[in-house]
Amino acid sequence: MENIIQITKNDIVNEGKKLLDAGAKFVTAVCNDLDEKLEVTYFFSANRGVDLTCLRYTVGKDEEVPSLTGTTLSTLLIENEMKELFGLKVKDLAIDYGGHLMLAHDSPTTPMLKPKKAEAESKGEI
Amino acid sequence: MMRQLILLIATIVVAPFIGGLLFGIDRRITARLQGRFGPPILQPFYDFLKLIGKERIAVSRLQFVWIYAYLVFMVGSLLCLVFQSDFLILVFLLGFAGVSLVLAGFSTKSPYSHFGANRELLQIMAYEPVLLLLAIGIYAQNGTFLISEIFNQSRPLIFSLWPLFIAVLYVLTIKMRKSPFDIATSHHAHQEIVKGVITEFSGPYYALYQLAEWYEIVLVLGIVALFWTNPLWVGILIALAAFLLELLIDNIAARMTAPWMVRLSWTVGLILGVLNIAYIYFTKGVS
Amino acid sequence: MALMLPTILRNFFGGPATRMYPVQVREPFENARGHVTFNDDKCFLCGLCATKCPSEAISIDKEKRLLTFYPARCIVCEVCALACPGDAIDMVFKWRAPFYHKPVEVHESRGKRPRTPM
Amino acid sequence: MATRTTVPFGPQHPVLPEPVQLRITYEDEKVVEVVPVIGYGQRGIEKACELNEYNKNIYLCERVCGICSYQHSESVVLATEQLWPLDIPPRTKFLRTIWAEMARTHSHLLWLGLFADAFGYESMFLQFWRIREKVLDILEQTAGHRVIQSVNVVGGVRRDIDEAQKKTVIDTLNVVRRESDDLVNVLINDYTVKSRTVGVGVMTKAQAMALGCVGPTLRGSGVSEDARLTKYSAYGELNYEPIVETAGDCYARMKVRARELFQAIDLQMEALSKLPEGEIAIKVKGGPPANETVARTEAPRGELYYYAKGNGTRHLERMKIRTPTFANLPAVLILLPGCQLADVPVNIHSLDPCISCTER
Repeated sequence: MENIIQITKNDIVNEGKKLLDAGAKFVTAVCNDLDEKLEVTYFFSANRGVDLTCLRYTVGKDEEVPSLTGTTLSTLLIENEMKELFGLKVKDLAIDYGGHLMLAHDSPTTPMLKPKKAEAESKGEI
Repeated sequence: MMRQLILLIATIVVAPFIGGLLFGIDRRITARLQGRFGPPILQPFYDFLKLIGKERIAVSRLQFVWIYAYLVFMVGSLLCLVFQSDFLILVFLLGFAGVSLVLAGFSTKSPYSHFGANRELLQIMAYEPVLLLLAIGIYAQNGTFLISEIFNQSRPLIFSLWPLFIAVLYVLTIKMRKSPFDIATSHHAHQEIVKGVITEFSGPYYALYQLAEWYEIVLVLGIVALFWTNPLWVGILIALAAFLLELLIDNIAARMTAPWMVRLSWTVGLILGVLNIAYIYFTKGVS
Repeated sequence: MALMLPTILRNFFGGPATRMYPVQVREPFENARGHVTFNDDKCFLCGLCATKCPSEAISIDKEKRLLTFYPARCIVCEVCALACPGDAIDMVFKWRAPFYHKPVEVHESRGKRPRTPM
Repeated sequence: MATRTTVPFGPQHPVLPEPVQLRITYEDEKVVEVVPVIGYGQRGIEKACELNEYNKNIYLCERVCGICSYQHSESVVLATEQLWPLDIPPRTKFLRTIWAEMARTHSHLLWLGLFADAFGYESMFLQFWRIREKVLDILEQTAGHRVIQSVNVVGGVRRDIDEAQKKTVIDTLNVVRRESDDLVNVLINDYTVKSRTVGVGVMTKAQAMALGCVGPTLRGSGVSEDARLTKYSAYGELNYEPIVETAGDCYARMKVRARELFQAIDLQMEALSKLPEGEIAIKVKGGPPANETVARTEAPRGELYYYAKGNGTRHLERMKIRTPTFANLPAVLILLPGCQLADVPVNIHSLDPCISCTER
């Protein structure tokens, strides 16, 4: 995969805005569970959708991250989804579904985290 | 007197059979126009019998009062036609029936029912003036509102009232709940308001509503047939042709919006009616 | 509005395009995938179908020489039929009644593993 | 006078056979506010993709969506192949393109019918679906099934199109083109259709870009963007240019899809005539290497993004599916407020929503 730009979590709003102002379109965001940390990648497409640019940052699991919804509403659903499925702590969402966009009231929380990770966490707590 | 009693009972018993059969034919022809087989012609009766046997659940007590009212007014209106009494009374009874249906819609809490009732009101607003103008047209022509006088005239009404006949065809479309005017409720208005004014009707009450619809179709086609009463079979043929025309129109038009319907009915329908009556008075005044 | 008129008139006089279904049944196409059937005489319980099945509709008990098939789980993907080395699985296109209870088919395999390696 | 009514539009509603809830607040019959609520159909397919072997993902991901199922299987196969990357035979690429366009044909016919139904044109709805049956028939003849084709595997395809089938396909497509030509002509020029769709639900180019819309929704607003421009499968060798309408209303979105229908038929014809000889599949051993990739295909509803990450085993580390409706759903927020109740279904259908695939 080409065009991965590593940034820090605080730059995401500025960098994203820069890309959007240059005529790019937000595509989606992907969250990956690296054992200790979460890796978040924002995809933007430009040049009639042919070129793909990725903004990637890595954060700890309990760190808060800024939201792009202040800049563009198109990230609304995916940021809510990442918040629910991975427990990514996104702050300042334009519409916060409160963890019930995808999940119901009695669903498991953060189901997309890797199981071995969850085990390790529970062992650490004991 | 005896003859009248027989006629009364015959009307009440026979009219729903004709109406149900017409609905069956309607479904069959519509299916064929769309390239399907369609249900058996007697399907409306099967539906009716099944609905009658269902559990009685009224969403509100008032609802079934209004549904009975709708049925009774509709039968009364039809009797007006069969006994050749006053056309004006017929129109007002039909209006009462319509309002009863609206109130039945309003008597439940469902928002779809309310939207449907609102639209039904708009429909009444759209077709009632045309029917009133027809009454005035008949009066202008014959000097009386009595339907029996129409039968006494040898010259069919359609010759002098043809613009009103076109307007009445609009009414027929609205009353048959066909595209482009199937806005308040129809067999398939599900996209916007589910079933509209009859969303909350169920079981035997829905069956009563269907019964009233059967009376209604006979009544409305009867009004169309009034345009050629001597001999009556020509009028009936005209009515059946109008019925088939509605089926065609239903299949070549999308559903329009309520404001569009009111606009069309008030401009074209009313202008045609008013010009028609003005012309009659004008020619009568001169002669 | 009149633009639609030729089409619906053609429909009216041309007869329905639909079929009277239970009376008239269309023959399945030659290439169409159908329901899975097992030939117990050929099956030698190699287990390839069970490992490749995406919906875990087949389970194999090698000791009792049993193959258990759960038709309600089957997604008719043809993977097992293609994977089978002994030609013991066929796809037969035949109408099947809807299930009221989830059935379980148990097959006793009698096939012999061929000497020559596959 | 103006009374406010909040109507829950769904999740069980005869308009949309899809589990989406739109909490619409009406003032009389005018929409003033709308909140989309999804999540009624979340099936955890992304998670299941991590637990499955990569071969089995194809059959799982095909079931993300019932209508664009072909593009889902194509994307998941492309994503997995790009992890190695594998060298796919040219005939396979062409076959995949043919089936993809066939799936687009049937999806667009379905949508045109549903859209006609949205403004109450039942006879038109049935006519479009009647034509669609023919497309489904050729899909069944060539790929083995009407809707869930299950024809892709990692490394190739499972079925070939021989000369006899080629002839059937071409004959059927000619019939489909002729019959849809009549109907699309009605749809485009009919007075009642025009009065229900022209100027309804206008979305400007800037709004569409800002909301991240994809597919015909975006192209109806005048943006020439299409995943087929990335030349995946055989699109690089076909004569392809996206179809664009500039008005941005429901009528424009309908026209985009109507024209794409004929374009899809043309593309199939072209691909069938250029179909090269050769293998249709290659053998694949082992699991995809530790690598990450994005596969982008153009589903009938818009661009489909598959992000895949391998780890050297037969199980994928992560699979992310972004479906077209997921990107198009925020458009509801600007399309609906201010429109009439009668236009709500028209507006919603003009996006071609597929909620179950949105939630995966």
